[in-house]
Amino acid sequence: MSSILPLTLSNAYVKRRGKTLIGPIDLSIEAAELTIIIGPNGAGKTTLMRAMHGLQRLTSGVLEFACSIDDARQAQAFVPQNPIMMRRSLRNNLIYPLQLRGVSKSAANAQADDWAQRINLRHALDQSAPNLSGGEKQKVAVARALIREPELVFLDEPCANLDGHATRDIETMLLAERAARRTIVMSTHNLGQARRLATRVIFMLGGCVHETGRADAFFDAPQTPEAAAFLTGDIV
Amino acid sequence: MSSILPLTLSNAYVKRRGKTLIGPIDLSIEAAELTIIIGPNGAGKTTLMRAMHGLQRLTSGVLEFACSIDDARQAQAFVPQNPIMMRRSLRNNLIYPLQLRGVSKSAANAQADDWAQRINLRHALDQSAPNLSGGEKQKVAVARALIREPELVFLDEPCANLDGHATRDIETMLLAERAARRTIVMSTHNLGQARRLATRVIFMLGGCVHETGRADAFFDAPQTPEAAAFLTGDIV
Amino acid sequence: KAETMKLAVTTSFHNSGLSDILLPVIKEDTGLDVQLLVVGTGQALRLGEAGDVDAILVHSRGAEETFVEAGFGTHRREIMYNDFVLIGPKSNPAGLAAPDGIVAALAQISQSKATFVSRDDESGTHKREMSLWRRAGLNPENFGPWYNAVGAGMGAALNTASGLSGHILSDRASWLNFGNKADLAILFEGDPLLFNQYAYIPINPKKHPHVKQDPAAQLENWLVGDRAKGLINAYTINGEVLFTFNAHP
Amino acid sequence: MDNIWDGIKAAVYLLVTFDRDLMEITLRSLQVTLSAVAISSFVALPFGAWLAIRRFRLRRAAIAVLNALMGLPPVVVGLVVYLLLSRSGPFGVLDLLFTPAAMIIAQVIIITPLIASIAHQAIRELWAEYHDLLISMNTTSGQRIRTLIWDGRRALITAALAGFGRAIGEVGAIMIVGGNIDHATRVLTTAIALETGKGDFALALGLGFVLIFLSLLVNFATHALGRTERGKFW
Amino acid sequence: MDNIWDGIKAAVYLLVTFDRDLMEITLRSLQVTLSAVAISSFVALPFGAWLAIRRFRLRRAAIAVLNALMGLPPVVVGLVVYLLLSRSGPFGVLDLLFTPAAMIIAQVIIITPLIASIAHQAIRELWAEYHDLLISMNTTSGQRIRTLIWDGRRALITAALAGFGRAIGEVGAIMIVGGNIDHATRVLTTAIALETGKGDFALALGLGFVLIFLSLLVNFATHALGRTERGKFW
Ligand SMILES: Nc1ncnc2c1ncn2[C@@H]1O[C@H](COP(=O)(O)OP(=O)(O)OP(=O)(O)O)[C@@H](O)[C@H]1O
Ligand SMILES: Nc1ncnc2c1ncn2[C@@H]1O[C@H](COP(=O)(O)OP(=O)(O)OP(=O)(O)O)[C@@H](O)[C@H]1O
Ligand SMILES: [Mg+2]
Ligand SMILES: [Mg+2]
Repeated sequence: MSSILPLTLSNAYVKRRGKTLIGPIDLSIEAAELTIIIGPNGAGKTTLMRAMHGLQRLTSGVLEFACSIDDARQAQAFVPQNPIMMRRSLRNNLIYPLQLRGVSKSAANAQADDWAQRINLRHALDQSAPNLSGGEKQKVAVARALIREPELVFLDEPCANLDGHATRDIETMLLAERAARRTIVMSTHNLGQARRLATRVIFMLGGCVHETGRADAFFDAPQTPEAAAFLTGDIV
Repeated sequence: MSSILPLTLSNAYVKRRGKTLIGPIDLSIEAAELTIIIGPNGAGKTTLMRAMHGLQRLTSGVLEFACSIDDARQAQAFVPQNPIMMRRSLRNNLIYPLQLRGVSKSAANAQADDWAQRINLRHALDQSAPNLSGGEKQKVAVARALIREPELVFLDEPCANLDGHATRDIETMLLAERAARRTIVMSTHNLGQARRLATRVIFMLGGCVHETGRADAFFDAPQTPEAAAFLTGDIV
Repeated sequence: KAETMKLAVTTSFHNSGLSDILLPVIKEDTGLDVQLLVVGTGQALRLGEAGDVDAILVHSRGAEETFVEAGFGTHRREIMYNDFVLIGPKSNPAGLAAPDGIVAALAQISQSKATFVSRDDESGTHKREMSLWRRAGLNPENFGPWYNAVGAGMGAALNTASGLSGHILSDRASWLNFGNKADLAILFEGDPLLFNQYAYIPINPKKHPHVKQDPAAQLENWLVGDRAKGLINAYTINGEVLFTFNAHP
Repeated sequence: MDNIWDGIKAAVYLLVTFDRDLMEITLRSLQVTLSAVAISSFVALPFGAWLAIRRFRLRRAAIAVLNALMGLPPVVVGLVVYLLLSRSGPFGVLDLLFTPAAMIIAQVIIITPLIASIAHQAIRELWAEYHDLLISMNTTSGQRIRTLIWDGRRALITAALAGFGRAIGEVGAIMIVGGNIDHATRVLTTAIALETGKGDFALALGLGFVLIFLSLLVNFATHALGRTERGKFW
Repeated sequence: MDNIWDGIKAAVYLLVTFDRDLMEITLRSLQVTLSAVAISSFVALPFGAWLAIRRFRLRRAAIAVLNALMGLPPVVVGLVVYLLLSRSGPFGVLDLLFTPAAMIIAQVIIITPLIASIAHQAIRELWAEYHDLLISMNTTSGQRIRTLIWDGRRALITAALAGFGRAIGEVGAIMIVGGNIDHATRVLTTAIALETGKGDFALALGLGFVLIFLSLLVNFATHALGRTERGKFW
C-alpha cells in the first residue's frame, strides 16, 4: 500500500461569516512524523486539525494527499478535544469502527477486549459510554481511533483530562505508533509532553502558522520572539 | 451574612444501579480553604464534587451546611469538567446568572464586559458561545461561575484545556478569591498547579477519600504509599 | 342588524341546491339570516332536542311525529316533496324494467346479487329503503356481500356507489346535483312508494325558552307562502323539476 | 387524473379571481387555526417543558397518556365539545355552539397533546444538555422552563407547525361544533367535505390545493422569520 | 353531561360484553393503523434522518414543504386516493378501492410527513452530537442514517406514536376510500362518525372511549417495550 502522505495545505483559509478562523496556511505533513501543534487558546489549532482531517471545509485554498481524497479519508482517524461518546456501551463504542468495515462480531469483540485492557477499562466494557468519567472518555476516544490502525491520526489535546499515569500510558502508545512509522498530528497545552513526543512542532498564533520546525531546534532556540514568550508561559 | 460553611458529608454514598461510585465518605470543607481534589481517572472526583454541590443525590448519608440547604444552594457555583455553553452569545451566557437574580440589564452588561476583559475574550462577546474554542469555553465557564460572587465554588479541572498563560490567569484569579476568603474546591490532574494553589488536599482512590491533609504536609510527606506513588506518576 | 336563526336541514335538501335559491330571497323578504346546519336526519333531530337550533327541516315522517309527540317541536308542517330514484350502472346488469314497480325492482337486484349500496345511517332515505325491502319480503341482514351497508351521508354513499358501480336509492335532488356520476344513471323512478315529504318543525319554546320563536314562525309563514311556492316549483336542474310545493297555507 | 387536473385548474381559477367566498373561508380557516395554535402553544410548550424537567412517580404513565391523547379522535372531541356547549349542556348559556370560538376550543383540545408531546421530546434533549448548569444555578422551575423554551425555540417551531398542520386540515370536530354554516363557520376543510359530498371533486380538490398552498405559505413564513435553518450546523 | 356519562356506560358495556361487531371493527382499526404506521416509519424515519444529514441548496425549502405536508387535509388525500384507485383511475385495475389496503394507502400519505418531520427534528439534535464522529469515520450515508436511527430510537418512538395517534383517529380520508362498508372497511372512527350522524351520541361516545382506551393500551405497551424512560437522565 502506498502512503497517503505527504498531506499539503496551500494558501488555505477557513472563514465563518466573514471572520477568518485560520489562514493563510501553507503546510505539509510528512509520513512517520509526530507533529505537535501548540499555541494559545483560540489560536486555531482545533480548526486546523479539523480542516486537515476533512471535518471542516476550506473556504479557499487546497488540501492534497498523495492519494485520492477518498482513500485518504479511509486511512485516518481523529480524536476530538471533547470526546464524543455514542449512546451505547463502551464495548459497542470500541467495535463501532470495526463494524463499519465489516469485521466479524467475534474478531471485533476480541479487539475491543484487547484495547480496553490497554486503556485500563476492561472492567467497564459493558458500562454506558456517556456515563464514563471525563478522563475515561478521553481514553476511549483514543482507543476507538487507534483500533482502526489508521495511517494518520489527529489527536486534539488527548491528555487534557488524564491523570499522570494515564498520560504516560497514552504517550507510550503514541511513541509505539511513531516507532511503527505511523503519522501523528497532535495538539497539546502541555509543553513537557510536547518536548517528550514531538519530532516536529507547529506553533500557531492568531490563525496562522507562526513558526514551525524540528522539535529539538524549536524548543532549544525558537526563531520568533512570540514563540519564545509562549514557551516561557508569557502572554503572546 | 453568616457563612454557609462548613460543609459536612457523613457516611455518604452515591450508587448507580447497584454500583458504588463513591462512598463511604466523611469529609468537611471549612470556610476560606482552597481544597484541591486529586486522584486517578475514575476515582470519583467529579462525582464527589457534584454530590457536594447538589447535582447528584446521595444514595445514603448526610450532606449538611451551616445554614439551610436552600440558602447554601444560592451561595455556591460549579464549573463542570466539560463546560456547558448555553446556545446564546458569549455575553448572554455571562449575564444569564445575573438575570436570574434580577440584576438590571445595564449593570449586568457592565459586569459581563468586565469579566470578558479578565478572561481575555472581550472581542468575542457577541460570538455564539457553543462555537468558542475548547479553552475559551472553559474560561467562560469559570467567569460565569465567579460573576455571581459565590461564597463557595467548585471547579472540576478548570484548566485542562488552557494554555500556559490562561492557566496562570485563572490561578491568579483563584488566589485572589482565596485571599478574599472565598472557599474553593477544585479538582486537577496538574500536580504543579495543585502545589501552587492548595491549602488542603483530598486524595481520592476507588471512590473513597484515601488521604487528606494540609497541602504542604501532604506534598512533602504523603502518609500512604498510594498517595506517594500517585505523586510520582506511578500506577496506584 | 338582521335577525339570525338556525335551521337544521338534511344533506339531501342542501345538496339539491334549493337552499342557495331560497335563502337570499328569505333574507330579502323577511330580513331573516337563516343559518343552515347540514347534518344527518338523526343528528338534526338531536340538535332540535337539545335546543341548539330553532327549527328543523327533515324528511322522515315517523321520527318527526315522535319528535313532536315528545314535545320537542310545536308542530309539523309539510312544505314540499320530491321523490327517490333508484340509481344503478347504465348497463343495467340486473335487467330492471320500469313497469314492475320499485318493490319488484329491488327483489330483482337481490336475486341477481347485483351490487347495492345502502346508506345504513337511519336517515330518511335509509328508512325508506328499509321499508321497501320489507315490502319485498326481504331482510337486508341476510344479504350477502353484494349488499354494502356503508354508513354514510347521501353524497358519500353516492361516491361509494359510483366507485363500486352499484345500485343505490337516492333522492332525486341529491342525484341531479351530484357531480361524480361516472357510469351511473337513474334505472327506476316514478313509483308512488318513492314519494318523499319534507316537513318543517319549529322547536318548542316550552322546552327551550331561548329558541327564537318569532323568526321560526316568520320563516314558516314564508315557506308556506306564494313566494316560496313559486321558487320551489320553478327550481329545475337540467330541465328536471326537483321539488313540488304541497304546503297547506 | 383528469379530476386532479381539473382541481388544479379550479384552484388557480379561485386564486386568480380572488373569489370573495374563498377569501372569506380561507381567512376564517387561518383565524381559527392560528388562534388554536397560539392558545395550545401557550399551554403545551410550558407543559412539555415541565414534563421534561420534573421527576415524579407517575411520569412514565403521564407521558404515555399524553402520547395516547395525540390519538384523540376528532369526531369524539367534537362530540364532547358539542355536548358541553350545547344549550342543554353545562356551558350552554355561553351560546358558543356553532361559532368560531367553539371551533377553536375543539382544535385546542385536539392539538394540545400533539404540541406538548413533541415539545417534551425536543426539550428533553436540551434539558439533558442544560441539566447541570440550570440545577447548579439554583434556578426555579419557572426559570428553567423559560430558559429551555427560549433556547429550544427552533425545535419547538416544529411542534407548533405540527399542531398547525393537524388543525388546519382537521374537519371531523369542527364540522360538529361549528356546523359548517355559510358565512359564519364555514372553513376550508368543511367546504371541501361539503363539495365532496356533492360529488364536485374538482372544486373540492381546488379548495384542497388552496389549503395546501396556505400551509406552505405559513411554513415558509415561519421558517423565514425563525431562521430555523441557520446556525451551528446549518 | 348525561350523554357523556351514557357514553362511558356504553363503552363499558361494549367492552365487558365482548361485543362481536366491536371486536371486529377494533381489530380492523388496529390492523389498518399499525400497517400504516409500520410502512410510514419505514419510509419516514430514514427520510427524516437523510434530511438531517444532507446539506443541499433547497434544504430549507424541503423542510418547509415537509412541515407543510403535515397539514395535508385528510379529505383531500382521501379524494386523490379515491380518484387514483377508482375504476376509471390509473390504478383502477388493482381493484383496491373500498378495501383496507386503500385505507392504509391513504393513512400512509397522511402520516408520513408527520413522522418524517418529527424524526428529522429529533435526529438533527443527535446528528449535531455525532457529526464529527461519523464524518471522521468516513461513514457512508446509509451507515450514518442507520446509526442515527438506532441511537435515536427513543426519540423516534414519539414520532411513530404521533403518527399512530393521527392515523387511529383519522376519519375523513378513510371514509372516502374505505367507504365505511359494514364487515369490510368499517373501523372505529367511521363507526363513530356514523353513529354521530344517526344522532346516537351515546354509542358514538362509547366507541370513542374504546378508541381512546386502545390508544392508551398501544402507548403503554410501546413504553413498556421501549423502556423509553430509563437511561441517562431518567
Ligand atoms: N463558527 C465559528 N464562528 C466564529 N468563530 C469561531 C467559530 N468556530 C471557532 N471560532 C473561533 O475561532 C478561533 C479558533 O478556534 P479553535 O477551536 O481552532 O482554537 P484552538 O486553537 O483549538 O483553541 P483551544 O486551545 O482553546 O482549544 C477561536 O477564537 C474561536 O472562538
Ligand atoms: N451513571 C453511572 N453509571 C455507572 N458508572 C458511573 C456512572 N457515572 C459515573 N460512573 C463511574 O464512576 C466512576 C467515577 O467517575 P467520576 O466522573 O467521578 O471520576 P473522576 O474522578 O472525575 O475521573 P476523571 O479524572 O477521569 O474525571 C467512573 O469510573 C465512572 O465510570
Ligand atoms: Mg482546540
Ligand atoms: Mg472528573
